[in-house]
Amino acid sequence: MTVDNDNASPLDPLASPLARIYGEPLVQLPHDLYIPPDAMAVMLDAFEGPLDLLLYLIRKANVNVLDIPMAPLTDQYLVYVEAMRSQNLELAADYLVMAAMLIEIKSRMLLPRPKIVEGSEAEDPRAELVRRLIEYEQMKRAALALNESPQAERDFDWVEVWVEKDLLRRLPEVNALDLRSAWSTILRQAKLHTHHLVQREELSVREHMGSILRRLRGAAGFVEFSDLFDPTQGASVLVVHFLALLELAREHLLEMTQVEAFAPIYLRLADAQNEFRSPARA
Amino acid sequence: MRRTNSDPQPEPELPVNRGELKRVLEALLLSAREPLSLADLRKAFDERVGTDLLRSLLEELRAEWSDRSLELLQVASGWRFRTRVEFMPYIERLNPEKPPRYSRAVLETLAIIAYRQPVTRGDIEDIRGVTVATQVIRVLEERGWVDVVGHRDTPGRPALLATTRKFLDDLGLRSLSELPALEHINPTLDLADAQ
Amino acid sequence: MRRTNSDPQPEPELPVNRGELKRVLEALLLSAREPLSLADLRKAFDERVGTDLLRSLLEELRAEWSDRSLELLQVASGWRFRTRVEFMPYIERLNPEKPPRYSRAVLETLAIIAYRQPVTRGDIEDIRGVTVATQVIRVLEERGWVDVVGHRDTPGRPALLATTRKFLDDLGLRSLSELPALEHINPTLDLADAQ
Repeated sequence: MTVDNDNASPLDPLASPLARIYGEPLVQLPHDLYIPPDAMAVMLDAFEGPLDLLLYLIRKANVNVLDIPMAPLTDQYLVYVEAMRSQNLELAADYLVMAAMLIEIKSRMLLPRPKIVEGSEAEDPRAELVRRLIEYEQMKRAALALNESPQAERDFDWVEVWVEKDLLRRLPEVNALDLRSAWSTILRQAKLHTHHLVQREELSVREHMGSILRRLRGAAGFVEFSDLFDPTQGASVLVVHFLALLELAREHLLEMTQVEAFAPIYLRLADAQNEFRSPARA
Repeated sequence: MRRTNSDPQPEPELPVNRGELKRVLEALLLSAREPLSLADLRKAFDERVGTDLLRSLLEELRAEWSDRSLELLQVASGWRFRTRVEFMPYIERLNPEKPPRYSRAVLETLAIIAYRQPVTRGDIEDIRGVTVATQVIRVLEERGWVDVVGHRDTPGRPALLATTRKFLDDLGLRSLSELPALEHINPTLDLADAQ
Repeated sequence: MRRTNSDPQPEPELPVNRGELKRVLEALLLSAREPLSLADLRKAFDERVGTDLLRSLLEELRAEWSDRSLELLQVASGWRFRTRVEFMPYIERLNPEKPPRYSRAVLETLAIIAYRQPVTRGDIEDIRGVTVATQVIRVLEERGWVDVVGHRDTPGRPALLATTRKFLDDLGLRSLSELPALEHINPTLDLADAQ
């Protein structure tokens, strides 16, 4: 059984010659029965199957598809099929099935019609063939129309302009819980014990430690103790702030000086001498 | 308005006037890999632009491009820019790859699937009167134009084929109802007419 | 003219004026997936347009697009359109990508600085038990989340690191006390233990 030939020539919407032989359009089949082997091969390719061949024959004879003269059509069809066979071309079984169908219809046409049942017509033996021919013709034309519609890639390109994602630098997102879980990982890894851990309150202290260091650094010299406190923030904040100062002192991060008892206390960064020019030299 | 890298999820200001909104729409549509639906576009504007406004802006944008190198097209899955047909010969010279051109077998099979869907391979063979090669259907499946949408409940449970959204998109259609109308077949198929 | 016989497209007329030529150039550049060199563009015009003319048309086209949604860029391998950066946030909303993640080293370092500040790099190394790459701290400094608040008065005078206000802002915290409490609570503040 042969199958559709995917390499067959595309539909030509302007003219549909039966075939092209050496570039020349073949619009009519030769009338004598001799068909050159090359031509027959091309012809077989040109038809999409028995229905296509039949449609061609019917058109050529310019007959009404609803009143097909079965005898001449069948004869002509068989001539072509025989010609294809004689050229040793691999003939699709579909062509032979159609031949059998045509012969059957032709013979039924010769038989007397059965008695007409009241109110209805006896079915024409050609009805099924006609239905198929019309449906195939319709789809064949639809294929032509589809092929004429503009198609992506063939008749137009979609537009997809370059978007440089790197222009928009994406930064990792971190949330507070990520930090806690990172901390837990550190603990597991280091097998640290519970007394290494920090409680919520300490964070306030540590935050104040940072802010005091920033403040002192910004001042680039001594700051008076009382200036570091903002009484409007309330007692608990003041206490935390004080704890932060003590902690900084304990860690030797700041230097406290008091000339005498009850004199003002001054603070500066422990590394201020190295870090900053002294005010005197400024 | 170069963005800095310090802000991971910037909240863009919503454009304030139609002109600016259209520029954003244009940027979105020109750089999209797929047609964009109204829902997609609303998402791009953080749901802060209504469908009616979008539709009227799209129509204005289409009109603005009507005499330019691209056309804004509404297809089955949304809106997309495409090059005008008359520029294809220039574009083709740059592409060594030939665009797909289909054989009659492929086109007739496609037409039957498009107009008679869902159909089995057997249905297609009945209409065409020939065996349909596996390759023919594969060509259409690989193009993404046809896929299996189910199985008919008959012996062998044959696959039911239908056309895809991409088929409509690639043919510039919004729905199957926009397919070329089927021709009425004149019973007298005279030769002059047919050729 | 080097067109092959099999080419089904008709020979396009060469556009006659600059305006038409620019529309063709625009169509070519908008539909190309890669930058197009002057040689590519000449090929698209079947070598019938000179390089100088192309160059001046491209400059005109660039100027025409200067206040629109795309920009025409000349890159190493040729010319291409690119979506302007200010439209990227809208495009991002259509295809949200998963944000990148910081490495474990960065996250752990940040956690140590956040919970134990102020700390030196040596403190961080002691707690993590591994060397801390300069790059890790630089990432956090560049993000503006960590800075040096002083130096410890020990040999080498190591920098003391602490988190910044921007860190709190970016994490949506009002103060460090809003960081999640650690599971185990120790009432005494004993930094020495941790080191």
